[in-house]
Parts: sequence; C-alpha cells; structure tokens
Amino acid sequence: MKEKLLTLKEAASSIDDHSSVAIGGMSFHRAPMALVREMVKQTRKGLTLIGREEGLSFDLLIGSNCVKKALAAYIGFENLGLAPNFRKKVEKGEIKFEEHACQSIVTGLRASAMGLPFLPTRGFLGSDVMGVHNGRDLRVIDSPFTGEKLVAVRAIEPDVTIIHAQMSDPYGNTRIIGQMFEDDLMVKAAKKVIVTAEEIVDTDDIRKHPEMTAIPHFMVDGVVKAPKGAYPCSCYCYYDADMDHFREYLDLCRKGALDGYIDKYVR
Amino acid sequence: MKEKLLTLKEAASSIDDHSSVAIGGMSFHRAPMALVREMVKQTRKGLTLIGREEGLSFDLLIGSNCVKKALAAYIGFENLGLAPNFRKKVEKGEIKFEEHACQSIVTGLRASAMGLPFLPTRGFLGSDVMGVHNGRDLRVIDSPFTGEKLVAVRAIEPDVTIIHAQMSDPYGNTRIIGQMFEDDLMVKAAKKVIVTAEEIVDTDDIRKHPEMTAIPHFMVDGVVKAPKGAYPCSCYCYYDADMDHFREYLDLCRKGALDGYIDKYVR
Amino acid sequence: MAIPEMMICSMAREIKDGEMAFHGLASPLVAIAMYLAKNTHAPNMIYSCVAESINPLYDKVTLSTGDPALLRGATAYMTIPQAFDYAQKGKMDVMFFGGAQIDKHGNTNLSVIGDYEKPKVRLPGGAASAFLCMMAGRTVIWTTNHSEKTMVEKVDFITGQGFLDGKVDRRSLGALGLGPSKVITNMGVFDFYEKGMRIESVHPGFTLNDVLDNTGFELIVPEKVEETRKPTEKELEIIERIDPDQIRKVEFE
Amino acid sequence: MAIPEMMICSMAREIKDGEMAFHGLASPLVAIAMYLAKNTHAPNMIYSCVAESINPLYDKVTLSTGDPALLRGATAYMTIPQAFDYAQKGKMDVMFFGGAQIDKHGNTNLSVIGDYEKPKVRLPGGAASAFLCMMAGRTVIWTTNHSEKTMVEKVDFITGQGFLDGKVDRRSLGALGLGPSKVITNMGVFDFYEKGMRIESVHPGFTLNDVLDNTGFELIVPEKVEETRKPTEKELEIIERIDPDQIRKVEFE
Repeated sequence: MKEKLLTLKEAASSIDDHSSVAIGGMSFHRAPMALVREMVKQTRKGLTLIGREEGLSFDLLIGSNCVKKALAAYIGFENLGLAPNFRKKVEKGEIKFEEHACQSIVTGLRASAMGLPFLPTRGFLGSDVMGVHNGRDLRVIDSPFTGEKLVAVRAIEPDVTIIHAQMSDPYGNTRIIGQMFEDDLMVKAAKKVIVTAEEIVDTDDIRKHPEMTAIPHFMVDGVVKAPKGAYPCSCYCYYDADMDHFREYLDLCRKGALDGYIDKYVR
Repeated sequence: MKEKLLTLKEAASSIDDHSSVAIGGMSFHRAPMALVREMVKQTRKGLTLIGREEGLSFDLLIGSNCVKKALAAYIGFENLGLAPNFRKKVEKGEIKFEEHACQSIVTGLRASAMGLPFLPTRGFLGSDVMGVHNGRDLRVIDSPFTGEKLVAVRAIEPDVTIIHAQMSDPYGNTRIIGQMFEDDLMVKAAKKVIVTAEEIVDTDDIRKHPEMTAIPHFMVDGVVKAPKGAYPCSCYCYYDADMDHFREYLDLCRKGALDGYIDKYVR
Repeated sequence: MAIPEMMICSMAREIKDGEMAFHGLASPLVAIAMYLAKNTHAPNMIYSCVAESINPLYDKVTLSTGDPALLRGATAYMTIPQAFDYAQKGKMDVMFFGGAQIDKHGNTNLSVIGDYEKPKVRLPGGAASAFLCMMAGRTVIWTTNHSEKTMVEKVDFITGQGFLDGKVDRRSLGALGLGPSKVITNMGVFDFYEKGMRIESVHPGFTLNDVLDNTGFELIVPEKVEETRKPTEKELEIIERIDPDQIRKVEFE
Repeated sequence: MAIPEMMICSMAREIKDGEMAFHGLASPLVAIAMYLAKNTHAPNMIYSCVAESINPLYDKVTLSTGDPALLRGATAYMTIPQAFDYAQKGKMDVMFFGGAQIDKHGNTNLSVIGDYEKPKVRLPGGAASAFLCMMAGRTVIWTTNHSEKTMVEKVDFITGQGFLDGKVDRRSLGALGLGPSKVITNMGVFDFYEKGMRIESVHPGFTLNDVLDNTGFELIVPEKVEETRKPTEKELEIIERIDPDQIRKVEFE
C-alpha cells in the first residue's frame, strides 16, 4: 500500500478547474467543508458539482464563482431556508442547474460504480424532470424481456470525488461511521478520490474490523487529516451540526455579504 | 413488529413443492443445512434451486429427488471433488441445470432486489454459457446512450429464500457476521424469506447496533432458532466447516449409499 | 387554534398500522406525525427516512430531519439506495411531500416558479419526488401556506407527479402507486374525487370561504363540510414529548 | 521435483507489484501463490478473493479457499458483487482459472465433457469464468493434470473465454482485458504467440517430449526451450510457512 497523505492545500490544488466534482455528505451532515473552503480560497473555476441533497458545500462554491454547473436533486438548507447563492445564480442565468431526482443521481452513480454506461430505473415519467434532461442523461427504454417502459440513466462519472470521513489510515482505508449518504457510490464512481478524515489511524486498527472499512485503500488517491473537517456540518459520533453557523451564513448572504462570511471563515 | 418464530418443521412445510428456492451461504460455508435436512425429511418435490457457488445443500436436495431444476455458477465440493448427485442426475438427464456465471446470478438477484425486470452486465459474449440461456434469461442489448453491446440479465425472483444467520430477533431483524455471500440480495429478491439463526436475541440488542442488521424485520416471513443450523458448513465466529463430515458424505454417495447418509444424519 | 398539531395529527392518521412510511429532508411535521402514528394507532408501522434509519428511538425531533442522530436505537440501517430499491418493488406504502405549488390534480412543484431556464424563483428541487411519487403506494402532500399562490390551477413545473392532466392513467406511465391520497394544509384536509381535489375537512378557526378564497382553482365542495378532528390530549402530549423545542412551528415562521 | 511448489512460484511470478489479483474457490495453489507474491516481489499487490476479503492476514491456507477465516486481519471486506463491479471497471488485473479442458486458444471448460444437454461428465460449472475472463486485465490458466484429455484442440464447451477461435478480436465482444497470458501446468509454463499456445518453459523432471506427447494439439516450440526457474529457498520457506498442512498437494492426489 502507498502512503497518500496530503495537506488540505495540496488536496485542493489537485482538483483541476473545469473538472466535475462529487461532494459527499448530505444537507447539514458530513460534507467535506474544510476542503471545500480551501477550494474557495484557491478560487477554483468552472467546476461541475454533483450531489444528491446538498446545502452549504454547494451554495458556498456557487456563491464564490467556482461553479458553472450543478447536478443535484435538492440544494437548500431544509427549514432554515432556500440556498441563497444557488438561487440567485440560477435566477440570473449565471450557472446551469440540471435538476435530477434523488434516484437518478443514485442510479447514475451506481452505474459508474458498477462500470456500466447506464442503469435502468422506474418512475420519472410524467415529471418535467425528464424534460430537463431531454434524452441526454435520462431516456425512456423498453425493458428487453418484459417490454415495460423504464428510464435509462446515463452513468455519472465524476472527475473527482471528495468526502469527509471519521477515520482513514495513511493509505486510504476509510471508515465511515453512521450514515453513508452515497459517499461509497461517489467514490466508486469517480476517476479520482480525496478523503478528508477526522483522524488518521494505524492500519493495524483498520485490520481489527475489516467490515468497518467503507472504502478500501486502492480506491483512494489522497488522504487529508482534517479534524473538524465537516464543520459546520455534523460528523456523526464527533460533533453535531452548528445551526447558528448556518443561520449566520444565510443572514450574511441574504444581505449580500458573502464576502464577509468568506473573510471570517474561509481566508 | 410481528413475531415470526417457527419450528424447523413448520418452516420446511411452508415451502411449497414446485417452488423456486434460493439457498444462502457458499460452498462449505453458512448454508442453512438444518432447514435443508428438514426439507429432505419432508420429501419436498419439484423444486428449482437458485444459488451462486453451492455444495452440500444443492447436492443433498438433488440426490434426495427434491429438485427438478437448478440455476448456479458452480456446484461442487472444491478440492474434495465433484458433487456426486448433481453430476449423476444431470448426466442421466433427471434434472435440468441452467448454468450461469457468478455475475449473472448476482445480476439477476440484484435486479429483483431492486424491483427491476432486468439489469445489464458486461462479459459473457463468446462463452457458451450464453447459448445455455438462448436469449431467455441472458440477452444481448445495445446500451441506450453509448451503443455498446451489453448483456441484459432477467431478474431472478425466488419464491422463497432460505438463509442461516448468526442472530435474529423474533421479528426477523437479522445479523450476519462476516461474509454476506449475497444472502442479502437473495432475501431482497425473494417473495418469501425464512431465516434460521444460531441465536434468537432481544430487539434491544439489535437496537444497540442498527448498522449490524443485515436484514430488516419487514423482509422476513419466518424465523427459526437453529443452533448449529449450518453444520457441517461453517458459521463464522461460531464453528468451522467439518471437512470429515463432507468426506463421509462424498464417500457414501460415491458408493451409492446416500440413503445411509440420510438415515444417519437426516431422519 | 394550534395548526401545527392539527396538521401533524391529520398526517398521522394517513398512516395505517403495518405500513412503511418515509420522510425526507425539511420534514419535521412529517417526522413528528410518523412518531405519533407509531406511538398511537400504528405501533407496527415501519418508520423509514432520509436519515437511512429504520424505526429510530430518538428522544426529540431534530431541525434537520436527515440528522445522523436518527440512527440511534434504530432496528436497522438502510441506505437511501436500498430504501429506493424497496420502493421500486412497490413496498413503500406512504410518502409525504411538500409542495411550493400544488395543483388541482395533485401535482407538486419544488423546482421553479416561472420558466425552468429563466426562473422567477429557483426552488430547492424535488429531491425524491419524480421517483417516489410514482413508486409509493400513495403520497400525502402538504403545505403550511395555503394561498392562491400555492394552491394553483396548474403547477409551473411538475416535479412530483400527481394525477398529471387528470386524464392519463398513471399506470400507463409505470406508476406502482395510486398517487396523492390527501393534501394537508394549514387550512384543511383535501382528498381527490374523480381526480379533482375535494374538501374533506376544514380546520377549526377557518371557514369554508377562507379555504375557497385562498385556493387558486375550483375545489369540489361536498354536501357537508366536516371540521377536522382536533388533536386529543394524548396526541398533544406525545407531540410535546417528541418536540419540546417546538421545531414544528419553524415552517410557520 | 516438487511440482506444486514449481506451479505456485510460476503463478506468483505472474502478479506484478501494485496489481489486484483475485482467486476463487478450489484454488489453494493460487491462494498460496498470491500470498507468496505479496511476501516477496509484490508487497503492494491487492489480494482479493471469493472469501470477500482484501489483504487478509491469515496464518495458513485453508482447504476451502472461500473460508470465512480469510476475513481475519483483512484491510477491508469487499463482497463478491462489489468485487465484480470493480472488475467491470477494468480494474482487476489478474485472475486465475482452472480448466478441466484447456484448448490451444486458451479457452477453458469447467462445464461439461460431451454435449451440454446430455453430458458424459457434468463438471461443477465455471463460477465467475464467463464474466471475469473478459473483464480481468489478463487471466492465468492452470491445470495439475497436463494430458491429452485436458490440453485439447478445442474445448467441448467454452466456459471461460480465451482467444475463442483465435481470429475474433476479443474487444469486439466487449472484453476489457487481454485474455490468457499464461497457462501453468504440472509440466510447464506456456504463453500465447499470435494467439497460438507456445512453450515458455518446461519444469525440471520433464522433457520437451513429455510435454508434446501429453498435449492434444500442436504447441509452438521456441528455438530454445527454457527450464522453469526452480523455487528459491526463501520461496519454499514462505510456502511451507503458509501451508504447513500441505494443502497444496490435494489437487495432485
């Protein structure tokens, strides 16, 4: 096994402008926020973001002009409100949003994780979400044996997947405790993978419970030690989401003061 | 949650003659042998067996005239030798064997577990395994986006799946320790599920580690307390495979004395 | 009148014992309703949710209904892909969806107000809607903002499929489920009659005219308009127990 | 000469450092070879196997190469479906397959001797062959019974794809991998030259004529036939350490 330890700075630099980036976690939970902040600091450009149900990670990158396109089924802050930068940039036509439903994100990632160009799913017909994709990424097919109408979902293969986990060894053997949130699928689907972790542990510890290794080392290209690396999102068994931080973010953004937030928390 | 405790006898009786039965475990490991023996005792007839890499469970049911057809990728006893009854019955034309490769069993079960009529896979082309299925269960398709040739695998939906696990609560919340061997897929793919378990544990214990529940209660129709229920197969963390028992079985069968084995171990 | 509790109890009543119900993000009312159902008339319901948890034993509802804490004390961990697989087998009975717009055929919009490419308001997106609205045995739709802007003749964008144009057979589009069974708003409860939306009951504190005046399409009015059954003392007690922080009120602010 | 050790060492040499190799059931020679490679020239190889285990730290090889004990001390648990997904991405480098029949184009038969519907001998079945022979970067084929009955002009049934008729481009059939790179028997090591099977080396104790007499088709004989390199002391020591019970000899009985 090869050691893959990187600094946050090195990890963010290794993500090319104009690449597609899948971001782990969900809503207020276990997004790789330290790495996202470093990407903002390094002013990545032209990214395509991929996720299912997303919040701050997407909104901050979008607000910071790092993004040209986003694929997701939900971008918001649950009952704290709409995602202010996502909303503004889409309304102004400054970014493109390809709306998916959760299942088409899941199915596209699964296809890529399985090494297949597509996978079928049920549902979708009758929803205008089909029209958004206009046959490009979602297409009606006839099931080969039964003739049923199904929807083929094109494989989603991110250039890079970034996730935050509770533990990794220096080689990338990664434990995710609690909810997986498709981080495993994003990893398996991607061309390149960066894991930030609360703790770097010994491989001997990993070997005590192989069944807890959510991601085997050979799927990982870079490992970053990042304590509190999901903050202000929660990291199960380590810390809860800081709802006041999210409220502050939303207040500042609604006032047009994203820069103030970035000065305070990112630079 | 509904209590689902059954005796071995009740469980075996609930499996109809002429039904299709997926059997958990693999090779010498964690097959639900106690329930299989009870099925032999009750002289089930006309079963279609479904599995990936199988040994005694299949060979004993086949030898005992319970089976009309089998789907699998391997039926044997590894380096102890060929499966004597499987071999004899196929050579005599007394049962039908639809040879799969592991991946088509996995893919067919996955399709059914996902509620889909088929799933695609790569591979298979050029192998005579394709000809065995003659377009019925494996069929060449064009991938909708890329035009690549793939193989569609028809969903495999067993009437009943039987597995042996280390622990279950009375409602069917089931823990499988160590290798899964697609038992989870077999369960999710099936119309009806019976779990035999080394131990019946309290739901309070299950709730301490929800992430260890391999099979949630609502997928299970019957739970049987069956200590040593995989024997002579291994049951990880409980007992190893008894290779001498397998050797005895093979010796007796090769001598044409399967009845002797059944008298000794089944009746 | 305590509208959040009224809505919660109305939602809870939509869950039958033994059924599997699912809630998504931003759904504290639904989470509380599911908890309430499980602790009253539906002890054998299967609580499943976007927090990938089955039958959690949590102490109190969380502001984020995807909170990892919901895993504590659960009988099983079930990932979203696994839950969707199960739904795709036709085994998810009830799903609850909010709508920024809800139309007379029970279609919901969580995507855009205005044109998709040049929206007036970009909403968060429909999450699981386009899939689960066709897979779930039935859907229950809710809004805490019953107004002409929310309850519209025709949604700007069909994110979640209801009865579509009111004519097409959902099954011909591959639906496994029946579609919307109820719409629960801050003013009342509505069902569907020959694919039109019909008043089932009006919450205490509102009149029939309040409802009609705030609805952007013609509702079917039954001969006798019932008053929504008020929460019982026991129901209120359970709601208070699981939601001491009053998270149920957030959506009304 | 110690043929099992000779075969094991020949197999081990087929694994390059950093590669992912996979073994199936009934494969103690392969399991030992993978262990040997990892403990000599290929410390960074990825050991994966039908026991759903990555890089196990087992004490000794088991008679069943799917034994759950192989999970102990592993760096990860990886189910068979997951391993196949990974193979389907073209990321499994080497797979080892036995063959009851092996033909001159490297096709293998583990299904039937005779006709499929009315077989003379019903063999156990090809396990992962029909899939992995096309997915793995390359396959290494082995038999412990080099004879005219095993090494045949044309297999009765193509379970595992080699170069098929020797003419078709495997890629046109969706192959991600190159096909068989070596055939390792109790008599020698063989490679493929312009899709024909060629002698690479003959094990000490056998002559070229032994090999030719026991092969049911015409082998390509190079100008100089090498002798297979003998196991080193260190290799023998490692083999003995991981296989004190001499399980490597079972297949020769």
